[in-house]
Amino acid sequence: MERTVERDSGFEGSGRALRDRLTRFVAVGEVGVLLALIVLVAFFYIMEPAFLSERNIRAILRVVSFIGIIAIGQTILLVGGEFDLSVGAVAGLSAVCSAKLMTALALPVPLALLGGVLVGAGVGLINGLVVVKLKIPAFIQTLGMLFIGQGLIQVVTNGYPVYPLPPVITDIGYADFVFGLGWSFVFFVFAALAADFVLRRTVLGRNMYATGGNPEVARLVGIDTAHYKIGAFMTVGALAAIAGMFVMADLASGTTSIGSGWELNVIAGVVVGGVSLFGGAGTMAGGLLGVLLLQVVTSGLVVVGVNANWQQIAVGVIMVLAVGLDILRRRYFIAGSSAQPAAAETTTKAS
Amino acid sequence: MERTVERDSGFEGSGRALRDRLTRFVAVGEVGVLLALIVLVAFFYIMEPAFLSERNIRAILRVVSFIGIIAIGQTILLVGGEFDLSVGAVAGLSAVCSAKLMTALALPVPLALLGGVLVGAGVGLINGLVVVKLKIPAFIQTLGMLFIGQGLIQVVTNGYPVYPLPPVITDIGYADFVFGLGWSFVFFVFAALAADFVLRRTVLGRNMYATGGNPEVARLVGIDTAHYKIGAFMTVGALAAIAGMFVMADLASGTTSIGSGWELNVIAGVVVGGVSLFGGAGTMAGGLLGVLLLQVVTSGLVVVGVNANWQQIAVGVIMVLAVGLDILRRRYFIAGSSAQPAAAETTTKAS
Amino acid sequence: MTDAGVAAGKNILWVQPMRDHPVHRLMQAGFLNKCKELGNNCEVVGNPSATNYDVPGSIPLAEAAMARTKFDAIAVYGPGPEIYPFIGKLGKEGFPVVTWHVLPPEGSVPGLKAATGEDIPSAGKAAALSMGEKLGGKGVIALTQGSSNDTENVMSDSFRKTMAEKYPDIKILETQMEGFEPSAAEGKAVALLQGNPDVVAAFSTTGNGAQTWSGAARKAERPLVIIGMDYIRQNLDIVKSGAAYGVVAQPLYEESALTAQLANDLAEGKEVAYMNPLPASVITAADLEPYYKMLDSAGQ
Amino acid sequence: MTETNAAPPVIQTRAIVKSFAGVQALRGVDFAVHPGEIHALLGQNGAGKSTLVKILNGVHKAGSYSGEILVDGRPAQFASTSEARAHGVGYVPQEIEVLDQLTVAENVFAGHTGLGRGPIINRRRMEAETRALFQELGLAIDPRMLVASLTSAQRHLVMIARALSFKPRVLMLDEPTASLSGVEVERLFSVLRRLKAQGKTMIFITHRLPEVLAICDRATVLRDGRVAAEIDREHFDEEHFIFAMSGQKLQRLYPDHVPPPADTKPLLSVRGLQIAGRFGVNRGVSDVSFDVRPGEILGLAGLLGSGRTEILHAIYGRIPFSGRIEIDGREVAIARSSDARAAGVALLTEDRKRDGLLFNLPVGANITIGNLAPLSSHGMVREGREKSAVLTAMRALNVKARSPQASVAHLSGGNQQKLLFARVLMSAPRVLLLDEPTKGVDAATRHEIYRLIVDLADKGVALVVVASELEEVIGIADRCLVVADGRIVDEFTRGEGSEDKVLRSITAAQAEMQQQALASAGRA
Ligand SMILES: Nc1ncnc2c1ncn2[C@@H]1O[C@H](COP(=O)(O)OP(=O)(O)OP(=O)(O)O)[C@@H](O)[C@H]1O
Ligand SMILES: Nc1ncnc2c1ncn2[C@@H]1O[C@H](COP(=O)(O)OP(=O)(O)OP(=O)(O)O)[C@@H](O)[C@H]1O
Ligand SMILES: [Mg+2]
Ligand SMILES: [Mg+2]
Repeated sequence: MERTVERDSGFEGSGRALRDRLTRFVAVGEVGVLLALIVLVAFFYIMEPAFLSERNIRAILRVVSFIGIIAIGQTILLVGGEFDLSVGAVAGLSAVCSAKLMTALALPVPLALLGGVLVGAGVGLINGLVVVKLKIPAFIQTLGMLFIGQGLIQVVTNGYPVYPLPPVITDIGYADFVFGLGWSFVFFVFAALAADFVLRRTVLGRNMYATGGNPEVARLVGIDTAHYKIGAFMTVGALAAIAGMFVMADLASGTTSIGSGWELNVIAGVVVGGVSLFGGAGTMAGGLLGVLLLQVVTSGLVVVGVNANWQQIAVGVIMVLAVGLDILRRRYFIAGSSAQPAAAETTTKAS
Repeated sequence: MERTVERDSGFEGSGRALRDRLTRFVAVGEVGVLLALIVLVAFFYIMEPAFLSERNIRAILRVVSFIGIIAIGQTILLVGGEFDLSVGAVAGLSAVCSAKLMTALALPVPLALLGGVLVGAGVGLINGLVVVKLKIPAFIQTLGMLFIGQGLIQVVTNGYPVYPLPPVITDIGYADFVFGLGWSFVFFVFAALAADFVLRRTVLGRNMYATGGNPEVARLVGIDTAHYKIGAFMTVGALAAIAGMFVMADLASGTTSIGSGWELNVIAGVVVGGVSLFGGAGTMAGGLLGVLLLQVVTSGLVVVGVNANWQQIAVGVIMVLAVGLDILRRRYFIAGSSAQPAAAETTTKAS
Repeated sequence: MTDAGVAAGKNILWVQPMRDHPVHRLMQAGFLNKCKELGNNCEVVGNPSATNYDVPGSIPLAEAAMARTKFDAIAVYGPGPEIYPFIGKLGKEGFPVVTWHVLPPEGSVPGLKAATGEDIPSAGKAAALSMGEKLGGKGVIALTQGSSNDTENVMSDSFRKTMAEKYPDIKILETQMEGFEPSAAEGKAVALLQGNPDVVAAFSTTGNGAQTWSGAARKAERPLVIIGMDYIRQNLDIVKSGAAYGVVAQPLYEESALTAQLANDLAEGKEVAYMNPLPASVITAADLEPYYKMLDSAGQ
Repeated sequence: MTETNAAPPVIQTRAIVKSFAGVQALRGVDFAVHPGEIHALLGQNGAGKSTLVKILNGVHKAGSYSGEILVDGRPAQFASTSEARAHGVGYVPQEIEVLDQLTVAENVFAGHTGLGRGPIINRRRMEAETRALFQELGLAIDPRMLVASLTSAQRHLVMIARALSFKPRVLMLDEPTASLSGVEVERLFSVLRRLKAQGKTMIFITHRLPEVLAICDRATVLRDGRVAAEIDREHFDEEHFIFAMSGQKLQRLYPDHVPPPADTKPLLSVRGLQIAGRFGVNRGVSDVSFDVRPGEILGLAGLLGSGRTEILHAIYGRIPFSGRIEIDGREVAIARSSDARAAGVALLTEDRKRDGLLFNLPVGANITIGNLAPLSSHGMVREGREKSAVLTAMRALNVKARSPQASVAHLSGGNQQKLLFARVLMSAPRVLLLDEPTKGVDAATRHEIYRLIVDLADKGVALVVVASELEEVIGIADRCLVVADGRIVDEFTRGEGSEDKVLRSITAAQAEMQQQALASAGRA
């Protein structure tokens, strides 16, 4: 909101202040998905008050913290104009690699975890180099990497979960020092705040928007787009690795199915939150709200007791409706206002 | 080639004829993936002559005919600037719906099959309307539809395969009148030829390229882009339905798993074949060669006896390499040639 | 894995879609170990995925292997009718075909020579009886499946049926789908517990179920009587620690080994019985030792 | 040429040769720019001006061409645009390149949003500096607006501000005035003069020769990738330029045209046209009415953002409006472009990159798109017919492309413009709306386009022409409407008008409107 108020100072100092201010608030990019989220939470709560029970909230936040960690990276990468379909496989691969390092190779746990992160960042580096230097479309490269990663998981584990893991891993997974949530949540929150700050307030972040928005311009003004893209790929790889290892800690086992299917979930979440698939637009807050929204829906449908067969249908419908709501908001609230240019929501998204 | 030679007649009539002609051949868009395909086939054949055994070729062509039928639609849709992630679910849904129609409702088989096609086209219509009229990104809408379709499959079947089916279905599935291949292959070949013709030679096809290239411009020159996009969505839906029902006939059972996971396979195939994810570029031949290439790789790796764990890794790597080869071809053969501008492949793709 | 032509033994093919699913991998291990032990050449084919059960995608891979190697017997994973035409085709070509995990009645699948596996309805029944007794005949049970497939459907149905017959006071909630991604499954289970405060027990028909439910019970701080599937080491540990009540000891490893044996016998031209059911009992904390031993000896 | 300065040239090239996949764009260019001068780079479309400037900016990287670049007499190699900028070179590209999703301020300071004060952005300061830059350029745009909502002329000015924000020593402007009208051009010139006074050096590319006379100190003329002439200020003369550029003598600039008799029934009538304004961009259009008779050339004169483009777009069904549009005296319902086309209306858009060219299709298909009906039978494109139609159109407009199969992305700007003209003409329109028809077109071709416009009028087509160069509208139009802030404020016929008169009526209208606004504010 701070940002919204800031904008008041300039240009027009006319009357209609409250209405304008309201319109401006509604014009903020994240408001669409936030609104949808609030509607959904209210609906589920009315249907079944247990939806807002501490435990359910905690369970939702826990899952969101895993996917959310990846979503942070994916949002950055999407802003930079690329995307990564291999995140699920990278999460799984890093988890089983670090698990193997701490069991089969008996490395100290911190080293093994570092190894996991390096695997993730390394895969990201490869993705980035291939996309940027060899000009292979990200879709192909990261889909290929998804297959490669899934294959490597099988090679590393031979199909068996890596189990048992050293007790300290279980301790990490079982910790619950913040509102019953543990390390993964804390990491998620700090990473999200940092990433949001970087994207909104730093030269690095704005250059990332330029890179994704129009690489031609970015090059003209001397932004090294190759570095930015490779860096974003590495970030998403490292964050996927961290998310994978948190899941591993949570399960106390290096299971081969960690991360399976996440690639589409993560992208779906951030896109629902208004991050553009085509680069250069979207915010961290939006992307993460989108991920939260999808988790709220999945969980809420179970809580209110929707038949399993219909749950998936409802998820699909709600996903589309949430984005539809956002589009309606833009069309009516913003286009109809006298105070805001038609594309204002993107302004704020990008500011 | 015909197209390539034809181009000789006009404008430039200089010397260097053979070299130019060769370069022009290499400049044709499909040559990249064709080359990769030939290299792979040769490699697998040398490693294990059984790769080119009738049995294996037939098995490859059979499954390619299923996925290929969908790929035809997906290529058209991609040319028109959109894409559809729900094809797998639509294939499955149409199959189980028609299966239910012919068993539970005891409708005559042709009617039940028609019902299946209508389901597919109907889903396509919804996708198209939502994307075009409500401006919801195709990624969100069709991913939502993927979930909805998967849910509906469960609702329709309650999780149990629809079995047994009327014997005529089994007969369709077992038919083997062309080189041991049956109706699905015949349909695939005719549909592919027709679609190729439409894209390359007709006003409809040209307008589809314009729609995908820049919808704003297309509208300005009087093309009803909404109709084109909706039509393409319906085509891909109907073709997915047909593919799903062919699979059903092949399996003699309306199984809930028909089409699961195909969405990415199909897109991966056509993109490997040079069809652009961003619309307006690519050919039918290229897209289908890409799908064939992926299947050749998966089957070839089994034939030459690569360890199962490494197969998927190899698929990922080869997929990326195939596209890389195409990019190299463009860079060296075309940019270096005196006769062809750097983007000639797009020229031909679109002509 | 393929050393066709090197060893002198029989060539045996194992066809299993969704090849990389952890439970499928366990079955493949049982097969490969036994098969080698018998001196055969063994090969596994199937679409490489942990989530997509893609039969049309797996058949060409089997065909590819058959194009190269003359197999003496083929084992085909057969949980549903979609694979029957393929079995029939193989039978017509003269291959002896064995299936496992489900037991289709003799003669119902053309071309099928033998079948082995747990008797799924009886496993579901055993789970119901064991849980009903533990609950003292009353309470509410949550029931989850990994996905909707024949094996799990049949197991759930028989569980429900037995419960309704033997413990009519026990209520079972509608079936929910866990999926195969562990953290998402756990989130769903917690949501289910929140929506249903009276749930006192949970039965899951998928291999991850014991982990899913014990994790959910811990996070929701709700003591539950949990029965899951499969005696992998982590599940045994969970039962041992008291976080779950028991697991259905699906004889995954044994049935696969038996499949290898049956295929071998058929390849050698021996007569085998068509039906080869295996017991699937519910094991609880008291019965764990032999299973730990079995895992130790399998090097897991 | 004599060396007038003792100091070495700021920028000098030696024997630059550059070819693209068989096209020789530059065939050995020796070019020198001296400190403190504004140096015009002239040449016909496709002569190689943009290519040369791109080489000097590192857009075409060192190694992709042969020859030598000297900066201050020392050899330099630019492997990227940032290296060029490190040498103090600034660049405004010919085509509009902006970041649509970012704010104006972020576009101006793209790449150095930190203003050199560390990694964290101070938005207020950035916006203040943007405002300061805009003040010089006479731009009243809120720095916090999204660039997506700007008009193409405004975007162009944002690009100029962006180049200035880097405080270059040598500034290269590739047709910066192509979409500006007189007032904006004058403002830009005063900025350039100020920079010159500060000792900065500029390379200025334009096809508007009077501008060269107005501001440049020296000129280099390129022809077919070679330097055809270097001309000092004392020898400046339009005729001389044109001869150097094309090897031809200057023809009389505007061809004669006799307007249809005043009592001819109008072909196009616009009544009470109303278009909603967009915040911060323009005030929309209110109550615009006019008639165009068959064979008449109607000009719309006005300043940037006055609403001329919008009027054309409304008639063509591209933006929503209220009011009546009549063709042949009958009202036609125009909800989208295809309705307008069906009524025989055609539009040439002003932004060829955004809503003109189809980069995925080759030259030929770009011309025939939307016009395939007569070139096809039963829905099938007749390739022979299409090809000959394309070749005819290309020849008629002298489109310089290697073949109908060539990619449009690599045509020079002027040739792209001609290609779009060919497309519009192929539909054989009865009413032709031309938005900046000569944008980026060289003097010789410009004459051809005027000729074409007159020919079309002679054939009975009703034309509406918008051009930002006042002199051009006045010269070509039979009748001219002056548009200011979305209203028609004046009208005159051929021979009555002058640039001064137009500007005066605009100023008067604006003053009146201001008065009204003040009055209504006072009442409130
Ligand atoms: N990237 C490219 N690939 C291929 N050919 C190119 C490329 N860029 C320019 N050309 C060709 O080089 C020649 C010179 O083009 P250039 O853009 O420098 O002309 P120009 O003098 O700027 O013309 P205009 O006044 O129309 O802008 C043209 O024939 C053009 O087609
Ligand atoms: N209400 C609107 N909705 C959508 N697009 C609009 C609207 N108003 C203007 N535009 C678009 O903005 C662009 C330019 O507008 P405008 O006519 O104000 O600018 P200009 O070309 O600089 O000035 P002039 O009108 O004097 O030519 C055009 O592409 C027009 O279609
Ligand atoms: Mg140029
Ligand atoms: Mg204009």
